[in-house]
Amino acid sequence: MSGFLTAALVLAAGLFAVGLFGLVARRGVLFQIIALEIMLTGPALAFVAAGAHHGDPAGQGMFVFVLVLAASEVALGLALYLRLARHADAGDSDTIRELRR
Amino acid sequence: MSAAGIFATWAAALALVAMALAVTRPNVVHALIWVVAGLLSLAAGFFALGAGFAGAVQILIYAGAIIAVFVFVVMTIDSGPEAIARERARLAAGWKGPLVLMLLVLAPALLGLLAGPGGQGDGAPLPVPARTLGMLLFGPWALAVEAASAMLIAALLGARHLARREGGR
Amino acid sequence: MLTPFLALLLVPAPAMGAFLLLGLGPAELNRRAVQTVALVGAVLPAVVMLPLGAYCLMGTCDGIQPIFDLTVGDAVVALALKLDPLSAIVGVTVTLIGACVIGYSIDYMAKAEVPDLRRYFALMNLFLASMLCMVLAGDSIVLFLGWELMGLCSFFLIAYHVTSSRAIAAGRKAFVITRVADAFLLAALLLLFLEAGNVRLDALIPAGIAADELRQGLIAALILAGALGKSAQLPFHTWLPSAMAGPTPVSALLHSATMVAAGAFLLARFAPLMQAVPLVMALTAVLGAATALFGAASAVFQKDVKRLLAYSSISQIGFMLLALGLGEPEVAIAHFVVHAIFKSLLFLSAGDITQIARGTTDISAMRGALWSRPLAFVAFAAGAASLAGIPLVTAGWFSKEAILAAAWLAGPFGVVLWLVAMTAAVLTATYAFRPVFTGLTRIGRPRPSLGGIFTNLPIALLAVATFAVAPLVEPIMEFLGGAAPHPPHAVELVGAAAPFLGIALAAALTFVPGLSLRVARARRMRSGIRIDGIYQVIIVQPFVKMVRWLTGQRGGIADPVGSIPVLVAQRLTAAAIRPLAHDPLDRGWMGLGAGMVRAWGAGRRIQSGRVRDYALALALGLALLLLIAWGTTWR
Amino acid sequence: MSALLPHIALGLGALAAMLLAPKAPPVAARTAAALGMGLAALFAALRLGLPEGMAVPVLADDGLARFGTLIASLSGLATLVYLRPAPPAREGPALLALATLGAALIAGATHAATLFIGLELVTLSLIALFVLPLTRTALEAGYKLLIMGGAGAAALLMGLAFAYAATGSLELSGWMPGPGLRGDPVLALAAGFLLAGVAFKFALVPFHMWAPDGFQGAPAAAAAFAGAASKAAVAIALLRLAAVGLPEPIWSAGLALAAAASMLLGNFLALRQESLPRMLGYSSVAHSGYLAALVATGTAAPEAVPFYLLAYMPALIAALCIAARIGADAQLADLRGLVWRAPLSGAVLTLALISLAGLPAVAGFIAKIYLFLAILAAGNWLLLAAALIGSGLGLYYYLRFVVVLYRRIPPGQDAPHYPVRAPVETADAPLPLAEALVLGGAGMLLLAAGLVPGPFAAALAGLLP
Amino acid sequence: MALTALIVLPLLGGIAALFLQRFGRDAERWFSIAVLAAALVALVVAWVGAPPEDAPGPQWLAMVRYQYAPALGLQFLLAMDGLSAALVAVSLALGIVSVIISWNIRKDSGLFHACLLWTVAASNGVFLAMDLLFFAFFWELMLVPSFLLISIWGHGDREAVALKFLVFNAVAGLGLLAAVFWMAATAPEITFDAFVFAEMGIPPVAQVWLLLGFSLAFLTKLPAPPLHAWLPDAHTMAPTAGSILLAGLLLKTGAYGLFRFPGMLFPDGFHVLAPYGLALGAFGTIYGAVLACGQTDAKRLVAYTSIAHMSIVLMGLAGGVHFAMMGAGVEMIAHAFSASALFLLIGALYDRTGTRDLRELGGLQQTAPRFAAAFAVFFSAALAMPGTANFLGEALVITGMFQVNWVLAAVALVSLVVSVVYATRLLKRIVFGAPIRACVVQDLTWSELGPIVVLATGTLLFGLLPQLLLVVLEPAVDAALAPLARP
Repeated sequence: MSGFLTAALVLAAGLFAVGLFGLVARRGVLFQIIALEIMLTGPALAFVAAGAHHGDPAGQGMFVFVLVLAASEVALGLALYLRLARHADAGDSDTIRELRR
Repeated sequence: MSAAGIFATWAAALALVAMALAVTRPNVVHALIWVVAGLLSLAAGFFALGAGFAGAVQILIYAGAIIAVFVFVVMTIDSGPEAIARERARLAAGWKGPLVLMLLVLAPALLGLLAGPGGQGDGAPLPVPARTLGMLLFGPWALAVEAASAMLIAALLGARHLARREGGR
Repeated sequence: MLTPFLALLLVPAPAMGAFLLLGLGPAELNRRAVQTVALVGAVLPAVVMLPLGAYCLMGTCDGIQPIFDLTVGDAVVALALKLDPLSAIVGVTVTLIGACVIGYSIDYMAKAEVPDLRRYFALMNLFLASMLCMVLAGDSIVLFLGWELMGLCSFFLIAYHVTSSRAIAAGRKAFVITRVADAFLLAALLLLFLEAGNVRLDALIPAGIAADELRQGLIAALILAGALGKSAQLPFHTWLPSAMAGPTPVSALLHSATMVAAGAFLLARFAPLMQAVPLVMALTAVLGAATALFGAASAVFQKDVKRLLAYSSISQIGFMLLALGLGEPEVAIAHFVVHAIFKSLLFLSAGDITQIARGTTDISAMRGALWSRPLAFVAFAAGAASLAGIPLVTAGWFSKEAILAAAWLAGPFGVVLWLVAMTAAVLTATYAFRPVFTGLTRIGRPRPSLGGIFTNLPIALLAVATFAVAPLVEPIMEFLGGAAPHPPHAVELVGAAAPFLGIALAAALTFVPGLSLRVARARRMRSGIRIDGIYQVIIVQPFVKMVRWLTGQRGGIADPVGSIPVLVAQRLTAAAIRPLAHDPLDRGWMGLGAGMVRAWGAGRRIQSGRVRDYALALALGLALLLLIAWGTTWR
Repeated sequence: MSALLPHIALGLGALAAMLLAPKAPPVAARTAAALGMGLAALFAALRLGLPEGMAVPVLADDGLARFGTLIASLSGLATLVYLRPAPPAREGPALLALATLGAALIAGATHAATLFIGLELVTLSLIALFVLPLTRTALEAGYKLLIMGGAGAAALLMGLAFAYAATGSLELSGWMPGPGLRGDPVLALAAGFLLAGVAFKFALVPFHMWAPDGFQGAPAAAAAFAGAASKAAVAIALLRLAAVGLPEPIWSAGLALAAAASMLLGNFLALRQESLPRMLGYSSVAHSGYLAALVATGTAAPEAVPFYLLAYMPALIAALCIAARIGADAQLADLRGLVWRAPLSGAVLTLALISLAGLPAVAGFIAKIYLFLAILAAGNWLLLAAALIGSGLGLYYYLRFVVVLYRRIPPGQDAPHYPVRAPVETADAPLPLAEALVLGGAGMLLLAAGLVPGPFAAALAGLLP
Repeated sequence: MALTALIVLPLLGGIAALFLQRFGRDAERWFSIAVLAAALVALVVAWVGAPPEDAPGPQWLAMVRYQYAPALGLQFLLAMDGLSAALVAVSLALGIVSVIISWNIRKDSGLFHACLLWTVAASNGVFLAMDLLFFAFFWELMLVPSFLLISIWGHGDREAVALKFLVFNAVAGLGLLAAVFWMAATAPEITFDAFVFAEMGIPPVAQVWLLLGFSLAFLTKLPAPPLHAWLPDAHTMAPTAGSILLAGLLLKTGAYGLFRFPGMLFPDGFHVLAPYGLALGAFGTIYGAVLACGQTDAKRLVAYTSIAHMSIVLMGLAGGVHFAMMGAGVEMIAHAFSASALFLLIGALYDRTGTRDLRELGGLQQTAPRFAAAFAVFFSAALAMPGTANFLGEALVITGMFQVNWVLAAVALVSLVVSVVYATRLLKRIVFGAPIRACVVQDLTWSELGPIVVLATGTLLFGLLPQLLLVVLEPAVDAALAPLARP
């Protein structure tokens, strides 16, 4: 495994972890969606770097799919955010807890 | 490590820093700007890795389209100073736990990666022309691409339903 | 196969049929019908048995009628009835006595309610059937079947007066004690069965003789114990006097003439086996002689005629056992026959006399019987004469003399027994004639009366028989394969004198006021030696105490073996639950359940509803998985 | 090409339903979706037993794929019958068809791309289905699924990417740890990430949090689909992943750990739930645990997992559909005396619950036997203890609901009307005949597989290599 | 096929009976009788049919083997030998008796009859199943209808008693379950087939533990002290039909299990544990008899006698010799008749007087002679009078005990004596004595007399013509003992 791939994978894990941090630490729905996007950039980087390492187009192919997923999630997530904001304080996801226990 | 590799690593590291800043900004707009910065850095890294198509798509769609949608949404809500202060207070109240958690997830990943058999191969990224990518996507992967479009349709249907006016038809 | 022995099956059948019809048949029957069925059921066996006996007398008397055969493992269970001299003689006796007594009952029980009458006759017939089964049995199973059913009938008949707690208690006592003896007998029979691999008596007895010494001795001792219990011999005698709580015909048939004497029959049946074990034989003789003396002595002091006769039965069967122990089963059986006749006669006539004396059976009820009930009294006197053994005319003399002779001839050991038996014989005459002399004392001016035909015919027949059988005693012994032993004439003369000495004593006791008063006071002897009390102390009371303790009536835990594990388990559960349960009453599973509910209430807080917490859990899980992943590759 | 017929039918059905949704009467979209799913089921059924191969380079065409497609389409059809959220949601049929397509893709996925896209297609469709009623609880359920689903997807992708980086292959079969790769930490990490991603879709503890909330807040039909079809598809994916042999022991150990935790926690938290859908949500967590235990122990019987699905899916669908008939978030009290008021529903619900509990005479019992035998054969005492305790707890809460079905309402009291809180009965309400067919079919299937499991087991064993 | 019907008919019949209550008066009663009669026909068909070719031994009269889920080793395996046939016949007969004597049960009579039929079905399953998973299943299933019978139609503190019954037997059943699953898991190929287990060659130490597990379940059901605490309560509080089924069927399942499996599966374990079984039986027979002497509740008294008699059965089974085993088989059948009849009589008396307290009863002889006669007949049976099947059983057991150990034989003989004490106590308090006001009752009706006659016929028939029973039992006994002879 070449050096840059290891570095890229480490950074990808970092991106993923940062996104996870955002997901756990932030209470605003919007921030959480942003954190999700950041989480997804981790695998994106990893795929592209691995593709470059293997000289294989499949890495970039998977990147495209990740991108599609990110786009879909943003679309659904933002629509949901707008809808939620009518019912609840979407700035604080902790208040959205009718379903529990 | 080749020069391209070093540059790509540098760019990705920048992206990580930008993302880290993004998740810690109390102001949504600032956060979004840092996200864009991070995405652009990543795009630069992609270019350095010889994945030109990925870099381009990243800039156009990710940093361009998706973030634009974000910004539109952000503009519909007000984020006045008190909202920012509230956000800052919330973040200040609970960032240590999540940080520890993040390190907990990261630690085994880093340990595993760094323990791995590094330094094999010539170390240089191999560029992949967009043409071979196209051959792949519209050749053997055609079904997957179709399915990805179905994914978009599903998201679209959901978003459309959610966006329906209250008490709409 | 059609043989004359097929008729054996018909002997107990009528009586059994009568029992089924009366005891278990659902149809309503009136008094006349009940009496008819009972009488037919009682007489028919005699009608069948007499020709068989005659056939036996003429032909070769050794026949088997199989009932069914089956194999259990390697063993053969072959049920059969058997006709041989022993069963023929005893069978004829039992059928005749049975017919007489049941016939007599028709008048005697005339006042009973129809359902009670039905029950009475059903049981009497069942008894007759089972006694015949036992007598005619060719195998141990039928033998034991009859043996046990007799005990069952005895219990029910003693307790015939179901409202009398005394009668019920007497019945239970009789049943329990005889059951103990039955258990011994059963053990003996099963051991023999294991030795022989067959239940036929023809196979059992040789197998028993062939068994090793220890086992042989054990079997013989167990058989003896069974016989002692059924025959109310020392030390099992206590049940018989109290069994007199039953109606008089019951006492006549079961508790004197036939069932009680079955012990003697049993020992005669197994005589070859018993004779192979000298120790047990000696024990039989000693116990027999002791019982004879003890019974006679107790009888002398009885106030109650029936109890007197009961002790007399104990004593007379003692004589039989003495003969058996001396190796003279033929003599014993001859005495069995004679005793059956005169003892049933005594009971029936005494019953007839006392019945008109308003039911009391006190000896004073006999007063003036000669005048008030002449026929019955004469019959009673005839029976008493036979019991006392008036020489030459009565059957009793011939059979008893043979026993005494056998004792005298049995060597120095026998002479001691002879002395004991002779004393008993003297006392026998004494107690036999006490009621007779009492009957001679006239009170008032009683009007002579006669009972019905059903009362008088059996009494008359039996009275005649006491004398008629006298010349037959020796032939019976010979028919059974033995010979009447004859001692020196001097000894025979002493024996002949004994009854007269006894009669004189009886006259003295009755007519000399001082003596009769002293007799009346002799409580100790009246109730027999207090073996009852000893049993009460060493067996009954501890048993009752144990039962009370085990059932928690003494303040303990009821059913401790079952309850203590439950209690321990409950305690343990409670102890385990206590830290969780606030409510001390909330024990056991409910406590566990409550703890579960609380734990659930706490546990469900995990599902807080906050997305951040969900993400937290997700991250933790991921971290754990990655840690494992890294750990598994760590070098 | 004929191997793709079911997918084509589903795709066209979804497209037609989507296009018909805005203008045409609601029944048209429903019919289009139903046609698509019905045809897909038909095609998949017809292809059972044909020679196996690859449909396209990223999609297998084998017994497992056909079986998965068949049951996904059938459960899609069943849930479609009961899909009627309160405000008319015209997108429902199309979304359901898309979700079914996703499940069919997962069932055939031999490639990272198909696996990932199938999973995400199901997830996104489910999010959209969850929020159909637009009530606050529905939105909350959808939101939770979105956030958790995103995180799960990211974890899954990380796993795929790491595996790709380590091996250079996106084929699942390419990840077989060869001599050079044994002990490769990157591949091991990939397995860890992958496990987390799949466990999320499978609702294994601690990735299960969305399930109970989703079951309670979302429309019952969507929940039924999430619990039945999507779970079946993921189970098949798990089987395929297990078959390629990802690095051990992380795979089995991690799966077994999650399975044990799911069996314990899922059953425990279900104990005294008053809400039927929520109880079923926790129970689905528990059943995921049982299934995962089956996979983790590498059961010797090839038909074990499919049979478990066959026992579990009809029971869950029937139970949730009856909950849907009663109204949103049916409570224990609403079920009182159901058997006497609505005999078919009551009887089928009884069968479903005792099958879930694993009592004899119904399919769940046989499934439980498969489970216990597999655990015993593997000698995994942790799993055995967890399965025993879990089953014991399960007995309690399932029977609690069963008993209430038979408890007559005292004469003085008002009988709750059935359906208790009637959903808005509009023109698009399906025919009661269809509902009866679904319930009756589920009941018959449970009984048949419970009483004569032999033919079923033989057929399922024949499906698999 | 006919064997399957023996289980399926009552099982489905029970479900139908649940709903038949709605169709007219007594429909469910006649229906239940019809179902049980049909099952009797099926039993006859199975019995006289050609013996199965694939049977592992000549003793099997009929067999059904259906591969249920072969990969799981699940199969539906029923096999009937003489003992099972006899016990099934008894269970069906007692089922009919229970229906007849419960004619006046009005409360939820549909469910009542369903429970009766289910109990019969489950016990038939226990008697026939040779696949141990099914055996264990029926074993546990049996508890449910019995539990309902006690807790819904019982007397007194019925819920607590029913719970006690359930807890005792369910917990004990776990021993059986654990042992069965352990064997299945260690078999070379997963299976629950008892015939396979028999050939498997289980290591001796394992045999001991497995037999302990089996015995826990069987001894509790039997019941042998100290596991018997549930029985007196359950018998006392159950409705009459419940008591009959408990005494006639449930107790027999325990004895049946001890008859069938220890020798077949665990010969080595049997040799180790048999002395303890003998000791337990010896203790139980005296203990039960002594406690019966002190009871004031008539049903409780009979319940304790059941403990005594079933302990004799235990002695016979643990003896491991031919006579004792035969005796145990006969005693099972005999006790089913006699104990059921006594419960029936006491139940009928309770219906009339509202009390079972011996101190408040008396004088039946005067007021109800038929009652008294019936009591006397079964009193004799309880005493093991010769001529009743009970005597045959006990005599055979004692014979066997003489071969094993004379002390045990002596103990059994002592219990024979004690039986007189409790039996005469029962008779003295109920039948004898002056009629007490409460006891002025109607005599037995014809519908009560019918069952009584059936039970009495059974008791006396097998007592007087024992070959009817012995011929049937012998092959089963031989087969059960054959593995024990192996060194």
